[in-house]
Amino acid sequence: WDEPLIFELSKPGRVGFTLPEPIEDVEVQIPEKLRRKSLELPEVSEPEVVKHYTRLSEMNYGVDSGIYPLGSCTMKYNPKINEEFANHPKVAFIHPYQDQRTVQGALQIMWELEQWLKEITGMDRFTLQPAAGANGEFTGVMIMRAYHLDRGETQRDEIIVPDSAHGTNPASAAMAGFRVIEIPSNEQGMVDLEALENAVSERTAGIMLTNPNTLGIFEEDILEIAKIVHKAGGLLYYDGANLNGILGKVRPGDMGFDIVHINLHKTFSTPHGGGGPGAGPVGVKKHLVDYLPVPLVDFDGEKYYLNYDVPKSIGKVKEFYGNFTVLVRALTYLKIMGRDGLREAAEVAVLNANYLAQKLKGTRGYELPHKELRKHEVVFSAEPMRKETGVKALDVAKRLLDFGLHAPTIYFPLIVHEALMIEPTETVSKEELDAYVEALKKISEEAYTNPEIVKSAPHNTAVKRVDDVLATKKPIVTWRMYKELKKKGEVDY
Amino acid sequence: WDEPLIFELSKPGRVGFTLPEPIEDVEVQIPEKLRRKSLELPEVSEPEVVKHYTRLSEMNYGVDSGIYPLGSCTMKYNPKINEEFANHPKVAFIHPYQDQRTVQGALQIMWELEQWLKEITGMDRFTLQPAAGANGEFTGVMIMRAYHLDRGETQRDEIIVPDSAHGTNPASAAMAGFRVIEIPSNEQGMVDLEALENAVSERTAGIMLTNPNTLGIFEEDILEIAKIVHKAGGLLYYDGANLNGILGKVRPGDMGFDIVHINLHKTFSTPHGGGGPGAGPVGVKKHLVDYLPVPLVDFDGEKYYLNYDVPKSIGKVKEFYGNFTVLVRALTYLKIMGRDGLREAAEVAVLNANYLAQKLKGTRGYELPHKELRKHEVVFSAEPMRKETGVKALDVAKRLLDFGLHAPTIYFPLIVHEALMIEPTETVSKEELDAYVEALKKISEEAYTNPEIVKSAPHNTAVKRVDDVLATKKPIVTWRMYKELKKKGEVDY
Amino acid sequence: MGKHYIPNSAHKEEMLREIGFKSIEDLFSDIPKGVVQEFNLPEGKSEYEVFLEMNEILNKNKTVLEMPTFLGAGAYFHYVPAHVKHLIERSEFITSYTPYQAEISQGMLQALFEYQSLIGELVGLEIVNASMYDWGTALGEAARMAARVKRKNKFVVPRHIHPERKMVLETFVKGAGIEIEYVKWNEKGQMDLEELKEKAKDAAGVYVELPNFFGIIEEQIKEIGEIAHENDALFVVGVDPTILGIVEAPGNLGADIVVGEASFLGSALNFGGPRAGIFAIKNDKALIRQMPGRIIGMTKDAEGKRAFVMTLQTREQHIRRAKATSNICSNEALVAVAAAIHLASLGPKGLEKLGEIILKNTAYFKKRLSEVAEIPFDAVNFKDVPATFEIPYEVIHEKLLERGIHGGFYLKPYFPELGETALLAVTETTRREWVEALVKNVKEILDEAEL
Amino acid sequence: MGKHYIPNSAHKEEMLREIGFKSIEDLFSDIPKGVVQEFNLPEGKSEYEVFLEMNEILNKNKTVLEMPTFLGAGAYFHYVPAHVKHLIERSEFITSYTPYQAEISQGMLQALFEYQSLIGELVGLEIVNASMYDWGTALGEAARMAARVKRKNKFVVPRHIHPERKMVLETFVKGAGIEIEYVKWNEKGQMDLEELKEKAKDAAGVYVELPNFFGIIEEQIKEIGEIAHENDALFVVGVDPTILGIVEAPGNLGADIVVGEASFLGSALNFGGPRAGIFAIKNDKALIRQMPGRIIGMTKDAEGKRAFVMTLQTREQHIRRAKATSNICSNEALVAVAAAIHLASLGPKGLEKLGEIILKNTAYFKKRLSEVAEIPFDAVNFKDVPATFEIPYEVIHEKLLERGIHGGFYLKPYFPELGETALLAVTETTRREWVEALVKNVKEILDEAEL
Repeated sequence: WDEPLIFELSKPGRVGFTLPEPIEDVEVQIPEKLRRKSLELPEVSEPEVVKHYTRLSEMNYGVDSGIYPLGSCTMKYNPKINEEFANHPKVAFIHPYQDQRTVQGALQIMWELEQWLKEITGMDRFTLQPAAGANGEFTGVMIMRAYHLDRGETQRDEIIVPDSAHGTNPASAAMAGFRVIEIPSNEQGMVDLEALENAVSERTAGIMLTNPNTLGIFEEDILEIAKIVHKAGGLLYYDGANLNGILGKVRPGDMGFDIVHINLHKTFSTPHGGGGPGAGPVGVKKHLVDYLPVPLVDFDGEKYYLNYDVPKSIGKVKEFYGNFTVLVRALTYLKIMGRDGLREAAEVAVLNANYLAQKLKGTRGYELPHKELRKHEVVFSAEPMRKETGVKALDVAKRLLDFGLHAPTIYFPLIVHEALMIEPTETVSKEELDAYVEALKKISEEAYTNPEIVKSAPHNTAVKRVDDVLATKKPIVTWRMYKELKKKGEVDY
Repeated sequence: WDEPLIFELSKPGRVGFTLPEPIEDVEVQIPEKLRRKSLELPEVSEPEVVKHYTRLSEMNYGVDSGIYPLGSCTMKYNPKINEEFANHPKVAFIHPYQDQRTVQGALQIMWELEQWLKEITGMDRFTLQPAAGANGEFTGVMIMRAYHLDRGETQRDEIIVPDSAHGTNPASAAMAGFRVIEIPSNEQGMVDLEALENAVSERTAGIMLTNPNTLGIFEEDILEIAKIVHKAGGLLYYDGANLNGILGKVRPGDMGFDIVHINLHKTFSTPHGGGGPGAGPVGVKKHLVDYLPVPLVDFDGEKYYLNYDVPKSIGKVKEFYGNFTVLVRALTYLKIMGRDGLREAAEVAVLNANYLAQKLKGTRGYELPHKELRKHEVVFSAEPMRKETGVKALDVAKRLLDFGLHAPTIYFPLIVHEALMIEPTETVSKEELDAYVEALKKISEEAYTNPEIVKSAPHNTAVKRVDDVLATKKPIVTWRMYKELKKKGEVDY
Repeated sequence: MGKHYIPNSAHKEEMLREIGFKSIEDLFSDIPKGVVQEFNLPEGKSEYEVFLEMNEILNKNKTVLEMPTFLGAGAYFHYVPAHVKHLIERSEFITSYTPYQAEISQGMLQALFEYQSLIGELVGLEIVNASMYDWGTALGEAARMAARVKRKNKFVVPRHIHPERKMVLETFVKGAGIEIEYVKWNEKGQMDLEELKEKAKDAAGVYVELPNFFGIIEEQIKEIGEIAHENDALFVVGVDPTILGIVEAPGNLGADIVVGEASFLGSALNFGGPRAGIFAIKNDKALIRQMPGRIIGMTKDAEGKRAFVMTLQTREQHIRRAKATSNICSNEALVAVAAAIHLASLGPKGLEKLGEIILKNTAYFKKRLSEVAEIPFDAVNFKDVPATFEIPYEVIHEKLLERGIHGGFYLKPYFPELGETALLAVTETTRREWVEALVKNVKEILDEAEL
Repeated sequence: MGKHYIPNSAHKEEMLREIGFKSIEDLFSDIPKGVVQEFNLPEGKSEYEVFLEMNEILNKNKTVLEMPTFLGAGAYFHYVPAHVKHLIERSEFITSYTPYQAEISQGMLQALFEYQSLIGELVGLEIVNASMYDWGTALGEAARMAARVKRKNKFVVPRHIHPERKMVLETFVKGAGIEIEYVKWNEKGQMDLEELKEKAKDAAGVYVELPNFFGIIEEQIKEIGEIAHENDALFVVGVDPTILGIVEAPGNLGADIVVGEASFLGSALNFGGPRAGIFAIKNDKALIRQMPGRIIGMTKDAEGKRAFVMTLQTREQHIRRAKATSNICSNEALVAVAAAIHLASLGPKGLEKLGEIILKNTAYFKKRLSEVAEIPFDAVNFKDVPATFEIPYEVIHEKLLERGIHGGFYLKPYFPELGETALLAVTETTRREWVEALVKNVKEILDEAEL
């Protein structure tokens, strides 16, 4: 249905708030020149606000709505018990600057979470501060930077990134002032060792890798890669986006990585919130502990405390101590899962991905490039379909929506044409996997018999295919821009 | 969409639970003859359970979905702050038999709520025990019974009920062993005083009245009615279903009522929960206090306590102390509304009903019988429409669903043919009222031009018109009945 | 003062004008003048102020999470998984009403049908209603129903019925002229069959609880049912559903009607309410016509698609009015749905395991209790265990409370012949430390008393 | 161990067989053998056990509801209406991800568009992104953006910038070779314009906070902006949105970029996170191209109906990779939506009233504080008030805490020249009794110290 903008629901005089009175009606004035002249916010009552956002929510697809196999995003089920603690009064109503004796529970949660993460990744110390994966990457490369500078190796200004990497990897490296050296993948979909050998030099600060990589393929040569980079004096950075595929099976630290970030909102099931808040804790090996952001959380055997004594710290990458409510959720999840549960999650996540891969493989129009054995996700190419019928990966994605299913990630990784990147996670059932494969097969059939229905998809959604070209050509990003354009008669929507 | 039954989602081996281990693995056996042989519950995982019931919820219309003008049900907005306390750990985790020193907060809530209800209704004492309006009615008539028996008036075995009364009124009276005497309404839609005079006698135990009555009309002769009944030795029972229309304006106690029940889930905005839990506290005047159910909640100036010392008590009408979480919600609401807010609620509820009545009046096919001035609700008759087009109140109701609107109560009160009983409440906006009137006008137009579209409605809902005759003819009320019939080939759905 | 809940509060003048009224008072001109009075109530407050106020009040409660508590006696601390609460708080469920408009209420209707179905499996009967207020009122309705069906006015129950239920039952049958007869217990704390045989004559119904009020699993359920049936009485079994993963379905033991408490699944203690009464009967036309309460049925829609709807409504008060089977209208739908979600999550293995854990915890607890008290009955207990102490139980209770432990339910006021006996209970939530603390402290209290 | 979250846990054999694998280990055969180790982690626990455990841990926290607390300094105890929390916890919102598939994500897209629109109105600028991580990172990105736009590498900020934001800013600019210059404060605790004029030369951007870290409303915002513009620098204003009901929109005071903290609306304290950074800019093509973060735009669908979609994505890292405006990908969408819902509920009157209450409470608080401390600056404060005490503040803090009161934020470690000064704060949630208790207790502590 059509839901108006909250501004369009406004009627002067309505109120949606209650506020206590001031303690005393003290006379106090904002300087005249700073006084607010006008404020055009909507005037709506609470029932209207609730109905409006309830309806909007019903126009949104979440993990609780059905399968959500967005590759590299690990959209697993978000247990409700986690929410109970994230919303607990003992979490909501504590101030970050409280005397540490009054927030021992909060500090214990952070400390305990760090112990779990250390053991899971094989790292020696963690900061929980980064707000997201990319914020963690930035933290990681800043640590690389500080490390090399500290050792006087000021010439190390290059970071190597495979061409299959997440876009945030090169962006983060660049943000920290590094030059990005991209190296190609081999035909197996893994890092090309020769290219790597050629890329490393005394200018190499490090390499950023995802393993399993964005094709869902485990970098079998990881020990060799580590040796090459370390020998050249560089550091290995592990992008934890795909950690779910090896959880409890093998540890980045044991593979030779020096720095790791973890997306708690992916691997440890905290909800994605429509794009955030997430959390991207960063772990390092011993030799890098001194560069971590402040504060760290320590335990002296009796009490937990914030440790600001990190002499070579890169400083802070975010205010306070990270997205605390996300940390609470992740710890709750870890305690319930335990060692056995984490391994089970990885095993079934990988089983589900391979099951889906094998079931879909051979379907006309979809191609499974690179190595067959996948971890938690699989990337198909719809390139044959595009060539033969004109139906693109985008069309396939949109058509899936008509089946009440969420589309996979598309057009990523860049090295696969017309990529369909599918990550079912361990929390979907066999029946859901079968239904997904069925839908993709049905779409293939349609593409070869009635391609128009796919190209014009979706048909059964709240809105039909959305014109994103128009959105870029004529940007309207706020109500005030819209009003202006509407007044000028420049928009008819 | 179609959502399978939870049984149909079952796959052997799946688990949706976690449980702690027993304290010790003690050997203990259920006697062989009592041991469970088989148990056919579904086997589903937690993500499946969550998705299933999330989807079911999305196939349900609630107050947060839009206008819900079910007459006599007072479907007002349910403030979310009330939920916060209803779900508070200090509410959830207290046992009803705890030492009263450890539940002073709970008892204070009950005591405070009683004070509010007393002042709002003009009664002297309340029991909060009844679980619903009908449970309250039963309490009330049992109190009448006890009162008369106590006074030796054993012949008082009749209760008078107007023909416009809620069906629960006669049912409750009958349950308590009374004979029900129905009296007709006059053409104004109010109690016919002459009929009442004729009905009362030395056998009269009392009268059950709703005021404003189910037509939304205030019984103007209420003082006269009270005089007649009291003079005959009977008691006046106030059915509080429609209290929202006079809240803060006038009190049942001041009109002469001896007993009152209140539907907290109607008047005081606690959610209806798909049919319950509600709460139906019963208030009485001084002369009836001794008959209230046990326990009462008392306050000795220092502590709150449960008072079981009610010598002539009718006993208990429900286990423990009532639907406590509902009481918590109602008190929260009352504290926020206050005297001024309650009156404002009644005023706007009445304004909204009259606004709708006046806006719809004169529309072809709908008739506004009886007095014009209404309180919180208005009853139209679609009798002209039925006669002229064959479109019935039921069809109008179903067609409203196509507009995304909830239907009014239909075919009640019984004294109005093809009744459409509309109660908007104070929590809907003018725009919503206008849209509702527009929809009803549109339906009228359709009825006279294209009646089939109305008769075959709804068209835009998850399921089309549901066959309730078949449901009665071939009752299937559990999975095991369904399986059996399915096996026999007797059902194709 | 709540204007934020009332959108048109700001538009009264405008709306009055549109419909030709001058003032709000015009709308209330039909109220007799002398009657209107000022209301002596506080003014409204902001949400934040009420938030503080309610928190302050609630903080006066001490919860079972804050002190080891051994209370049962009809209300038990079970753990409710978070997803159950989350789902029933979905506004589409909680803010909806009785699903009168089936086409836009399929969610609640199907959820209630599933509740009925799950309970049907549990109790082994085919007809289940969508809930009564609680176990006690369900029992009251069962007694009334038995009397209607059998046209007799005696209903037989054990003396060791739960006191709350006893009181509710008595109130419910008063108006119908039904007489309640009580049967004593035997040395095993179970119903005395000899006395039952005597009293079952002319009975409309015979009732037994599983487990009984002493927490004891009555062994002779089947035999009791046979006695009922021999006397042409309906056999009514009251059951705690959490036992039904390990104990045979009452329907398979001869029950004609099963009542019980659905809120033991899916609901918190909540100071005793809301609850939801189970009410299930045999698939027998004569019984169905007399069954109280709302029932959801499966049917199809105009296009032949499966759909759900309220059914068999002709038994109800909005059609039969004074002749309805019962006056019940609002029920406890959401509590029933919570029970259904919890049950579905448990599944057969979970419910069996839950039963096993409680059985074992109870046995362990009984063993430990026997170190400090005498256990009056030799039988298998589930949750509740009666224990008789050497000193007045009130002393023990008082001293335990001082030490931050809450004891059990004192039986003497209800069954004086049991002496200083209290009913103490455990469930799957009970921790070893709690039991240790109880036993240790009772020992100390007894030792002190001896000095 | 979490099997209840993993439906196919029970079907591994069956599925492996179907796809021709023998065992789960086959699926992991690509992991180099020597690397695999045992994980030294606890086994999984039941939800109930974890419930008890987490409760026990959390109970070690003492909340601002349990002790009057006068901490502000960048995190404030505001009351969040219950419906805001309820709505963002709707699973369709909270469990969704970045709205890549616009057609089934219109709800989140529109909610974020509304967030952008509401912030646009508040700050008086037309382009707003869908949130940064927090105020500090938004400031870091603003400094980087200013340097990109102006191709200069100096960014000027007040010395009295919030210490958290200062640290974040410094880390964010390090890699870009941007130099931060600090401007001292004057006797009114506001930016010294003379020094600013000096330092603004060659600056890419000039930054000021409203209110500033001392809680003071900087009076010369416009003048600072003019100095920035005279030096061809971007004028960046950092703002607490709760002041904007009473203080002019920064966009109308000359700001080119506005950053700030959206979580002051709609979010609880949460020990400092999650938060959400406001980032808004003038409608200027050159700026838009350099703006970091995700933006939601309005457009239409294939049938011409209004629809929403992520837009201007070519600035982002998944297309421009190493040349992206920023690496930000996940943002703080849900926190932004909470802020939007809270703002929409407040409306113009509510936000103005909120500002007024805080302004008055702060003035009252300052008056009361002045009974026991010296207020170093004569200016109008909002929330935070610096107060200088006669004895070491640490002593006061310690003794207050013993009495169940939590004092303010000690400034000496950051600004030694201020001596024994602490920043104490109030908001609309502060109660008169709390202030009374603070003043009374500080008096007593001072009296004791004198003895």
